[in-house]
Amino acid sequence: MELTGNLVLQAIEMLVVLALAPGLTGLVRKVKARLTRRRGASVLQPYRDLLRLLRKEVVLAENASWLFRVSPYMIFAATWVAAALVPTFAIGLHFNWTADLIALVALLGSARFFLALAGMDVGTSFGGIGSSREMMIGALAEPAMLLMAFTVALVAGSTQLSNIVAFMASGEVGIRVSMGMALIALIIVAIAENARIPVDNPATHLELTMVHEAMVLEYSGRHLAMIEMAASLKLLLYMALIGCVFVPWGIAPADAGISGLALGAALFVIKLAVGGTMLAVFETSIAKMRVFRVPDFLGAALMLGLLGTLLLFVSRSL
Amino acid sequence: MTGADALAAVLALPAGGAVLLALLPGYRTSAWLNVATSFMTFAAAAGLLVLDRPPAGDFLQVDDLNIVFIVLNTFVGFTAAFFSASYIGHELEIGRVTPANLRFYHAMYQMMMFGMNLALLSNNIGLMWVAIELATLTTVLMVGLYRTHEALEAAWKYFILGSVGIALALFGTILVYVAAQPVLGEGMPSMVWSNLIAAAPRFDPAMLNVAFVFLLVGYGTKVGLAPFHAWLPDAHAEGPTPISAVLSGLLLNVALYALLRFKLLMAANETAVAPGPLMIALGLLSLVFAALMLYHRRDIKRLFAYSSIEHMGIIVFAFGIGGPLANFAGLLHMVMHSLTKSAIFFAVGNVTQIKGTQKLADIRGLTQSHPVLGWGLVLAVLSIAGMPPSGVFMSEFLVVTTSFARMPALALILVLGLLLAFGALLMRLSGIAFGAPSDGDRPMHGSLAPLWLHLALVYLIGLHMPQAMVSWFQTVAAMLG
Amino acid sequence: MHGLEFDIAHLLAGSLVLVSFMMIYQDRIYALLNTFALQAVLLALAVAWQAWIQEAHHLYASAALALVFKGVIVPWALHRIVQRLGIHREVETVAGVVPTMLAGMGLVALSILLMLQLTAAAENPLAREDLAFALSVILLGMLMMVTRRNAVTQVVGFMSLENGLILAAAGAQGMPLVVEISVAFSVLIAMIVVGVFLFRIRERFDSVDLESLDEFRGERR
Amino acid sequence: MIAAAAGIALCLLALSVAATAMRGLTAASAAVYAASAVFCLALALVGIWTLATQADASAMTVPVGLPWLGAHLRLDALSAVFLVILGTGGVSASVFAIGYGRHEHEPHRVLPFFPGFLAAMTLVLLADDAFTFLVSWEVMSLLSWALVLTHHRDEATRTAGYLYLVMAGFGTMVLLLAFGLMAGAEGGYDFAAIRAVTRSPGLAALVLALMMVGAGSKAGLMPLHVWLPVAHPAAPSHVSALMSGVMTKVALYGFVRVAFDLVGPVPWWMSVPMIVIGAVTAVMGILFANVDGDGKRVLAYSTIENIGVIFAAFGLSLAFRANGMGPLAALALTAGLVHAVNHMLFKSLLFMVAGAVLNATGRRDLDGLGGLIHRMPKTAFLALVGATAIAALPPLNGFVSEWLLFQAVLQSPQLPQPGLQFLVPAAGALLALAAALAAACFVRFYGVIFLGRPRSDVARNAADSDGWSLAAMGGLALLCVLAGIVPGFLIDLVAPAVELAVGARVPMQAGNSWFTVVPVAEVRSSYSGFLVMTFIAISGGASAWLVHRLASRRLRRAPAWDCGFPNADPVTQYGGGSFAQPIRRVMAPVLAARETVTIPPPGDMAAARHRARTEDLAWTRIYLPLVTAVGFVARRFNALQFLTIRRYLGLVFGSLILLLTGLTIWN
Repeated sequence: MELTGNLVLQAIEMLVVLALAPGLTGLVRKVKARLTRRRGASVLQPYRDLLRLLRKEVVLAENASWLFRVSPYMIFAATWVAAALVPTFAIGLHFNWTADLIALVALLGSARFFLALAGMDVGTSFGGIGSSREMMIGALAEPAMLLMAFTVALVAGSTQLSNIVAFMASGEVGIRVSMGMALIALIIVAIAENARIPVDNPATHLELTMVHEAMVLEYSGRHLAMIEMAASLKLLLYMALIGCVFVPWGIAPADAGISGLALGAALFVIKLAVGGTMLAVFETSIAKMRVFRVPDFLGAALMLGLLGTLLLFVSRSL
Repeated sequence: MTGADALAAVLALPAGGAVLLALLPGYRTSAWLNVATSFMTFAAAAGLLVLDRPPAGDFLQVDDLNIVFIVLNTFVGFTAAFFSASYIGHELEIGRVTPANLRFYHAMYQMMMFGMNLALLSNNIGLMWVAIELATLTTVLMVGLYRTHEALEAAWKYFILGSVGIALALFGTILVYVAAQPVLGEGMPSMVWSNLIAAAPRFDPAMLNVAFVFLLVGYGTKVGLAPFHAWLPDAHAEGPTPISAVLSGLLLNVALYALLRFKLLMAANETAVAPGPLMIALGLLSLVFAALMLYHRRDIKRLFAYSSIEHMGIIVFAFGIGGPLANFAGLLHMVMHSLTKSAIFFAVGNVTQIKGTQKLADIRGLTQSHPVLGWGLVLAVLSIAGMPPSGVFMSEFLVVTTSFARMPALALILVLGLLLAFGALLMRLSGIAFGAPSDGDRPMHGSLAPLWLHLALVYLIGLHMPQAMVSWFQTVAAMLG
Repeated sequence: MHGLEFDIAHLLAGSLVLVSFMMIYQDRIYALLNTFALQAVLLALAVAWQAWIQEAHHLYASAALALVFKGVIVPWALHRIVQRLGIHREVETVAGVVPTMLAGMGLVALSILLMLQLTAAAENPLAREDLAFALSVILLGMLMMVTRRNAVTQVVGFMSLENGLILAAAGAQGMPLVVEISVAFSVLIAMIVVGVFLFRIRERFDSVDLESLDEFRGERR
Repeated sequence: MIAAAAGIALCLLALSVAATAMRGLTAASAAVYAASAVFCLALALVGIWTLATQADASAMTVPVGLPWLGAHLRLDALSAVFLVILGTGGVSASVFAIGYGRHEHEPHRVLPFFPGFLAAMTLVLLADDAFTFLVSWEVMSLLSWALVLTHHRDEATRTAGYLYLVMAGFGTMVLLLAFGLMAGAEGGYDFAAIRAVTRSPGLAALVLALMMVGAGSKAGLMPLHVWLPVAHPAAPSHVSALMSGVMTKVALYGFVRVAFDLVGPVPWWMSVPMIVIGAVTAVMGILFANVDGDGKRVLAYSTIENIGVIFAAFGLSLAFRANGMGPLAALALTAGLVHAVNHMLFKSLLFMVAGAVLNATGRRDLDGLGGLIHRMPKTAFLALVGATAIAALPPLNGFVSEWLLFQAVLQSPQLPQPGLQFLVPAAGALLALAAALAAACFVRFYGVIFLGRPRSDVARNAADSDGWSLAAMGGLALLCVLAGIVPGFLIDLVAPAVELAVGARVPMQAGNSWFTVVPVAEVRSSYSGFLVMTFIAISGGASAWLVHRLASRRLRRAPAWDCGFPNADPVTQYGGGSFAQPIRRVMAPVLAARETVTIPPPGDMAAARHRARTEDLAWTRIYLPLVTAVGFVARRFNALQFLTIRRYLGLVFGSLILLLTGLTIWN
């Protein structure tokens, strides 16, 4: 019985993140538009886009293989499972122990792996550009992310996100330099991973500067919808991750009742909104950098992550 | 048949054979007579193993140390003669030798065997010296057999350097006598091994020291230790290949045997300079030097001649280190080197006949064109390079492990030398044995049986040494101190 | 041992060393050959003296051999070779005569030092002194071999070396096989001389200079 | 059990001899490989049985080898783990070769050596004295060398073989020194005797350093790796699979045996070089894999990476053990051993894939392939499994071992030494970088070979592999998946070996719900590959079903879009070189990457050329100078061959004078 309840709760959480994700993307776009004195599309526009895409037929390149057709679902599934693993508004979910922070990073890696493969499948030059750059960015972002995970895990004594959140929420941590560095590292990684300015521009179709868009150039219809959905989910995942680790207040503890859950959910939505707005502000206030400046940017994240880990020992041994 | 008979036979058979062969015309008969004589000599030597040993006399003796050498010597003498019988006819056909040359060659072969057997069996430092000189002079004549510029030059070089070596060894021998004479009295007793060894502790150590230096340089020249080695590569390269096999496989051992005998003498006298460090130094020098020389060789026989220098270096090093394990390893290495190196020369003889050249660059793809010969050569070279499961690996294993535990710095030099040699040999091997074969091969005449027989022995001993051989080696190793 | 006997032996051995120096000093081949003949004669005398004082009659044979073979036949043969082959009459040296002489002094000093250290042999000073002189002759002979370019000179150097050996062997009290050894060496020398001659005849080298004989050295072809 | 294992090794040796005799028989190939497969299966079963029953070590002595010692053989849990690796790798390689071997032009250059190679590796694992160990070790090198030289007509292959054997010889020499040091001057070569000696920490460290060089050169640690990327690819692919998948593990076994069993307590600071070298090896190896243009060489470089990872795990384990932290040492060692098993699985699989591609197209260079997913769909699918596994992506097996290793790294704060506290996370960062680069590498590998459009006619006309090859690859792929979703079995399997090595083990995993792995405690970390797999399958399947059911399932084929100007020439695709460009640029300093662009002058119609080159700094900075130095010295010495007789006499004379002078002074 408890299992059923847990399963239901887990399912609800998964559906919630799924439902919220396009909205977050829409919000960011909306705020960006407003900041640049445009009216912008509605916050709900991504939902409409997705529905439209889902209904349209797929135009498949002639030499696309089965991998090209399977990948969108793989990417979507991997991202969704990863997103579900992040405690959004509640911890202590039954399947939280399925995977930890490290596995989460790796799951996102799986999604990226298949996306990059799909980018190469049709055999166009743009797909290759996108894939190769994406993998280079990923190769630097992933270790930075892991180092961030190390810092957090070392502080919390666990890599299990539920436990981390519980620990962070307990307020034992205080303010630590290491955590600050980890936060900056995570934000940099999040920007890079979600193909945001200054690393990539989600809105551009200027061939030589795009990364993510270049990979999905050949996709259309429902396939594109799945990939867009996955992208939105990923953005939400990072927001949620930053939220739950660094701003853990309000997340419903393991034994919370309905009200606690509702409070958690409400706070979660607010966190997302704040995060999305901040992202939009950041994006509008900065210019995109050259592709080969990106490694420096990510290298900074890597350094910060490492420094965060090392400083932890210093502060501990002092 | 008693041991004394066997002893007499080991000496008389080659001596008689030499006379007979000098008289017999017709190379085919003499070739097989040569084989037969060598085989009977080997049989007699093997008889020495099982029969009661005759007591040591003033001139001859059989003991644990020299029986190792004599059996090995006659065995390789036999296989080399067998190989020669199948090989030398072709040399006549292509006009490298004349029938008269061949008559001379066969007679000299037995003469040389006589010289070496005598040197090994002698119980007398003077007799040993005479015998080694005899063996040297006969091989000089064999090296010059082809009468080409190169062969004559090689023979001349061998002759001159060998003569100087002989002279120095004689001076050393005289000094040993002078050292012994106050203790053992005048005349023959002071030249007899068994007396010398027994009385060595009472000899004048300073005199022994000087003597040993001369003996080391003198017989060291014969062993081919650097820097006294100069005759060796050319003599191996320019002479008939069976003789190269005998030179590397046997003559070097005989000189080494002489050196070992004197080492024993030195070791018996506590106040004399320890021979070990000198031998270690010369051994390492030879090893590293020869290993470096291997790299720029263009002639296949000269390549393996330098490898002989390298291995003599290892053996001398092992004996220089001393101790039961290292001595065991030295003996084993010596036996394995004789067998393997002569096997290599048997293979090389065939290769040069097939390809009509000794130039390494012109020999390619042997495993492709002649698999049995080619793989035989590969196995032999791998064995000489110290790869298991050949016996060479076992001895190198023992030398390296024991010496590293005792003298790390020296062992490092040893390992460096081994690696250098390994690299050079393998570089050549991959050129000779692999790749697309070169064209224009001539038919093969030489027998492959001796090659594979030696290989089988080398690998069998590497896998499983007969207990008799082990205890025998252990006795000798203990004797060597 | 009587003082006189000792002194004469000493004198003869010492004069062998002196003649060795004289050989190094020579710059003409004929003169060198003559000096060598002189050394052989002195050797014969020394060996004969040893035969007499040791009462070892077989040594007379060695003495005779030295006198006839090395004192007469070989110098004569080498004379003929030099004439027949038209070899340079001058001795070609590597380092000049004076430096070679100085090096020779060093060698003699070395051998005397070495032999004087032999303590136990003190009861038999003759052997000790004899060995010191013999070693000097040997080393000087070798020095000659390595500092003279001409083949004939080198042969002479080798024979001088061998003279030292015979001297040592004869001086060693009651050493057996001395005659056999001197015979063996004579054979060796004969072979060398014949070899020099044969190379000239068969291979038409321009000179018997060993340097040109080395034209085919090793792998250089 | 030891008798069974030794018996199988003997059978394999006999098979080698039989194979030599069967030269020229058409059925020889299939027969030999089938027999090898059976024997290897038996080996794996022996290993599994030993581990599963936690049987005591069994030993025997055979009267061969060193006469007074004999060949000591012993089978304990540690050997058994590697026996399982060897057996599994051997079975798959043999089965693969039943099909693959048909295409071999000169089977007599493979067949006699293949079973012997397996036997030699078995004997290395079973050896219980230094001599047997080293003989087997060297025979293993020797036979694999012969196998590398199968296609000996190729100049590059000969060079590879030469380099390989020289490095192997070097490694063995260093091992000789290490064992010499352990055995002592008296020659206690028996492992039992070696174990019984107590050594000073310095001596133990020296032994370990020598082992690192000796075994490391065989395993492919930087900077001793240079032979590996040339030798492994040169061999026939099933042999490459064995060399990369199994032989490197046997090398690691040698190290583990000495470091954790024979040498005794090791000071903690010896773990520092191990961790550093392991991590650097991992990163450098995968960087080279990322820029290399030859498919099999990419795999070989990736082997170097994985060896680095495993080695770093061993180093970490040693650090924990030196501080008396048994359970943590067990965790790190488990990570290393599980990764060794995993690497055998996916690397063998990928080498077989490369072999299948080589057979189908005759090409190894990435830029000559492409689009094979259409022509070789089955192989392509299996290759995808392998690529995902090796890229350390969940839910496959590569991730499990990386995850375990990261868990061990996260325990580093418990180490008392500040140096290690700093070092381990930094090394962890490098390992993370390596893992991420591995993903990039295998996107490139898979994408360029299997995806896109064919770049050559041979690729256009390729056909899928035969049934045997597919069966072997399929089996490995299945094992990759199984080891990924139920890793607990693997962890429990290696536990006896871990216990033997460090005296502790990670908790039993068998009872955990949902096949979850809990290496330390549930509160710290847990991972369930099974659930991840299930979730992905359910959510992916459900979403696909829903989309097809509720939205649209229409599909139309059309020319590729490519931003409106598609180019029909396959050359315009991203190839191996262009895909590597971002990483080559970013990592230019460590790769010594140089790009040159030649643009013809205006008016000239010639094509502009772009050349990108990378070089292995270990090769150019260490090996080439060494080779040059040896060449120089050898050339100098070579003058000594051409002196005149007089000068040679001078040498003799000089030495004599030197010795006499020395004697005078000594007296």
